[in-house]
Amino acid sequence: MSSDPEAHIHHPNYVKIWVVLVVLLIVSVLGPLTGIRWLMLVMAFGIAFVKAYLVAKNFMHVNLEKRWVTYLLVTCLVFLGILFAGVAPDVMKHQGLRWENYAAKKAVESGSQASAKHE
Amino acid sequence: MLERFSTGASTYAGSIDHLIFLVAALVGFWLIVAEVSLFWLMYRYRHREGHSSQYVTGEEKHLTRWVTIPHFMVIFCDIVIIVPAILVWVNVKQTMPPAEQTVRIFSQQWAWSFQQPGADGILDTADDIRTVGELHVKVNTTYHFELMSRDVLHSFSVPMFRLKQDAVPGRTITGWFQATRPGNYDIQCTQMCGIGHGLMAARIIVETPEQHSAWIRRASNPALAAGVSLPADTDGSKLAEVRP
Amino acid sequence: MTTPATGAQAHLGSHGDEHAHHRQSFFHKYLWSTDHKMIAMQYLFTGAAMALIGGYLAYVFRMQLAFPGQNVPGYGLVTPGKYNSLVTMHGTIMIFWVAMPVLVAAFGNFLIPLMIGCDDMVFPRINRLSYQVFLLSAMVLLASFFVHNGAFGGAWTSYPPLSARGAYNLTPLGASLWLLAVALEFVAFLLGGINFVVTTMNGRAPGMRMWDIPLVVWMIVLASVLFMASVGPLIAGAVMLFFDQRLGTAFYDPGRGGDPLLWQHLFWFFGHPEVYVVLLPALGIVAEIITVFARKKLFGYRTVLYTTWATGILSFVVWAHHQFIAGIDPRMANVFTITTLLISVPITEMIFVYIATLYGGSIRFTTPMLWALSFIAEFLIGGVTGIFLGASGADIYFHDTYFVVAHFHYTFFPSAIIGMFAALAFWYPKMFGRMMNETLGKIHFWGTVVAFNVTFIPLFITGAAGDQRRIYSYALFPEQDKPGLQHLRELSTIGVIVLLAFQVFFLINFFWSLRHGKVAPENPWLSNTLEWTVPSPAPHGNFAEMPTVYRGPYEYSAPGRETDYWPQNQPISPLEEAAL
Amino acid sequence: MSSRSIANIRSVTGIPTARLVTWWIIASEIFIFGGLLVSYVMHRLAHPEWAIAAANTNTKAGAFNTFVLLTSSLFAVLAHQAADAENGKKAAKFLRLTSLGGAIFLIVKGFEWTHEIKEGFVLSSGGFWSFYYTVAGLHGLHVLAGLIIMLIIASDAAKNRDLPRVQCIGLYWHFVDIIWIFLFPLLYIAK
Repeated sequence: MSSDPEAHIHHPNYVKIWVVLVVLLIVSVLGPLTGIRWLMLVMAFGIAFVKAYLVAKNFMHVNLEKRWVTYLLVTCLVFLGILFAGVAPDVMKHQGLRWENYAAKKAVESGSQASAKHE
Repeated sequence: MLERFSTGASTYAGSIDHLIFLVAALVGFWLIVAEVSLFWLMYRYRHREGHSSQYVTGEEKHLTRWVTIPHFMVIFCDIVIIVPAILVWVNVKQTMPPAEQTVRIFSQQWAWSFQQPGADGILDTADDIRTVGELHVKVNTTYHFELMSRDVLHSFSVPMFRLKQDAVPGRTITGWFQATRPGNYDIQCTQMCGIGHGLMAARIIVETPEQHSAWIRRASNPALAAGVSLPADTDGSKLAEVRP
Repeated sequence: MTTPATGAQAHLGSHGDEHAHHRQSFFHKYLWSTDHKMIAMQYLFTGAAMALIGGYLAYVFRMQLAFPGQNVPGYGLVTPGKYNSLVTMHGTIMIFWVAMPVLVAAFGNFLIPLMIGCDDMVFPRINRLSYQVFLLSAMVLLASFFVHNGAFGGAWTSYPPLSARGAYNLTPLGASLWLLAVALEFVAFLLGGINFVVTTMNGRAPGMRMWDIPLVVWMIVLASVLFMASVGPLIAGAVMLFFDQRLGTAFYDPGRGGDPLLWQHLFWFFGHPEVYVVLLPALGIVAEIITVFARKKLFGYRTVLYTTWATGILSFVVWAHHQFIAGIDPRMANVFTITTLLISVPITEMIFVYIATLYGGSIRFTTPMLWALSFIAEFLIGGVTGIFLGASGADIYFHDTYFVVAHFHYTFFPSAIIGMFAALAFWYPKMFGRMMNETLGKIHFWGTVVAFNVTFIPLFITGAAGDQRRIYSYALFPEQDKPGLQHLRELSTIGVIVLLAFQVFFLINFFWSLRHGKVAPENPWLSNTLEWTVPSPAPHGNFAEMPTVYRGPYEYSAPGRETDYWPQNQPISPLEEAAL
Repeated sequence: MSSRSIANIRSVTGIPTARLVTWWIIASEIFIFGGLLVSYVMHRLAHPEWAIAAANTNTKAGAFNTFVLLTSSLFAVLAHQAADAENGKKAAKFLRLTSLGGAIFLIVKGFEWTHEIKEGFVLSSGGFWSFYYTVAGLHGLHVLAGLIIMLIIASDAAKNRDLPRVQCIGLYWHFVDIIWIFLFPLLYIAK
């Protein structure tokens, strides 16, 4: 068990990584305070990816694992991307060539109206 | 080829039939090549006393070509099929010739109902004709249809027209057809829609212009049309009860 | 890492186990075993029992189609609702409870440790759990026949909103049990797949490189990979559908902000790779058999492997060809037409390799070989008819007709049934220690294959004539209700009955040979792979001495050798080394 | 365990079997969560009105839970470090701290949900809430499962048994953490 080669490799300072993660979390929570929607979204999701990367790299030691483990995980994400690309034209859009999702449009409309009344 | 089994009765039936013939010819060729070589090799290299088999790795140049050449031929055939398949598809499903008539098709468990313009030729007016189980269309006229479902998935299929389109609740799906031959044809539901799926039959009646205008006159007059059409204010859920 | 010492210790341990095994109760030996061979048997027999049920369902609804409205002997009157349940359950059972357990799980479990030269799966208890979950799923599914309103009748694709609301499908309980059973089955195969993949990756005998793994093992592993990668989204989708059914959510309800097309996408994102999950193990089985009985090296091991990978990857980008006319955006259909037809390239190449393997061979037409060859011959028909359906323009007409039914039976029947019989005929000696009867085997073979064609060739024609699927009677459709088509339907029904009747020969052969068959030697077919180096039947712990591998699995008729086979574990003698 | 099969001991890939299988499970989990999240993201982008429902989620609780999970991840990796140093007692201590984090996470989640349900937002209250409860619920089940497994492993590790498992459960826990890292902006911040 201790014959894992990486057991002898110098490990990052985990506490330092954790501090970075927590700071990032605070930044992403503060995002909405800017009041700029796109900036908030970019911040929130950009930071999520950075955090995921940090955890995967430093806590899960993906970088020390055999290279193909990374490939396996990336392949999973690529396939999910394919799924998204194949489904989005039908589900994410409410109108396309020769079809119209009137039910979804109505839901969006009535939902927005309700909120207008609410405010 | 398909004509032998089912007569085409719409403008695009011919192009779909030709596509099917093309595919049949190409894949038929490959099927025969593959089956013949399979059976010939089985016969030629059957076990006989005194003959032992050869050691072939399958990586020799002069032998691999027996796989690589067919390989490229298959790619070629694929392209030969892909191009007309997409052309037919674009013609039938993507582009819409200008409408001469528009009809709305409602599907529900387990009946087809139709709404089409009355004598004024405009949809959504008081004289719209609503029918159940029977769609009357004029021959050689481009129809646009708006397909809707009231409950579950259905599929509007007219085999003789080579027309098939699923109806999805919450969506309006448009399409078109132009009948070329007067007569009565089946409308099927080809998407499982519950226990009455097998009962969900309707007819599409292709009429000559004279017959069609006579039908519009009759249908617009409720007194004449008892049992054929229903008053315009009847809603779909009641329509279902009319049919057994 | 394994040090020699721990390896030897574990080896002793497994022998100690063997002693314990003899004293085990029936329960522990047959039902609670962690031995991969016993679990394989459990999967095999459960799958075979489910196949009989599925066959019976097919008989009932084929009788209804041939003689609509008449009492079916052995069942009774088939009402429209019952008819829907019958076809739904037939499809579900045959794919999830026959094809997968027998091809992937039974032969995967039996063959992988034996063929890669280790004593068991890496996680025997996960393996046992996998079967138990599978058995539970089968019971849940069968239970749904007996609940109020009967089994689910919304087709094996279970499209919402029909499947989501009891008011639409009228079998609310059946629908939920169906979904639960399918979800459990997925879990069972995810658990099983863990073992197949990890055992093959980590547990191979010393010396066995990637290119020395027998193809059937590769194929089962790839099938498990495909299954794992495709089923995840559908598991999520199944949870969503279950909530729609039971907890009032609206994931698929268009009236409340959901979208029924989402399920179709999630289903077919799984459903298409699933086709290859079933097909690949059968292709692997056939590769093993034709090389042995043609006494030939496979015509390009690496070609087969590359084409398999290509097929597997491509199978993830073709799924929407099942939905061409389902209301998806028509522009997407063009993309999926191209990818669908491209997948024909690697598959045809693979089949060409198989055919070319016969070249220069010395073919023995034993029962397993007949099955394997008939697989190629029949699968070709299934393959080429798929082109009609993948070409979007032609699919407008053929979609959901009997042409589709005939097409996928020509792919699934060769894979699941022919592949299963081929594998059973071939590995029966290793499983049960006796040979099967060749005469009975050949009668069964000819009866099954001929009857299969009699059943499904007529359906190509009725499909081309416009017969739509899942219709219990054509009485209301004048164009389909013609005597000519009805005769074809009757012919198909006769085919099914004959097909089922001939299975009696198999059952007789199977059970008779268990007792009275010729005692099988270690290596009856003179084959190369490792499972033939252990006694028949394979003992607990498999190998008395763990093997080392020196060469690939298909070294038949190698020049300069006395025998025409060359077992993978046979060291190269100094003489041969000099010759090389 | 005396009767470990040879198969279980071999390691042809160079990755120990237990860790390999953990990666494999993580890959299949990626697909399960991925399918759900792909569906959610698609709907969310298509339904701007869901933002109104999303405004009712408690960002503070979500942020606190993210903090808890990040911290527990730190403990998990410290446990792994201890296990690598063959210090079972220390590994067990850190594992228990990790599962404490998991428990706090679930408790906070429980209060959060109780509050939301009291306000009338239940599973069937509309598209956003359906996804909210389904996704977070599935994630919560993973936390619960990980927590239980971790306690079992901790009690073994305390006796210096099966120390390589510490790393495997850690990998799983980090994965669950990463899922939450994405769920947090998806469910709480995007409003």
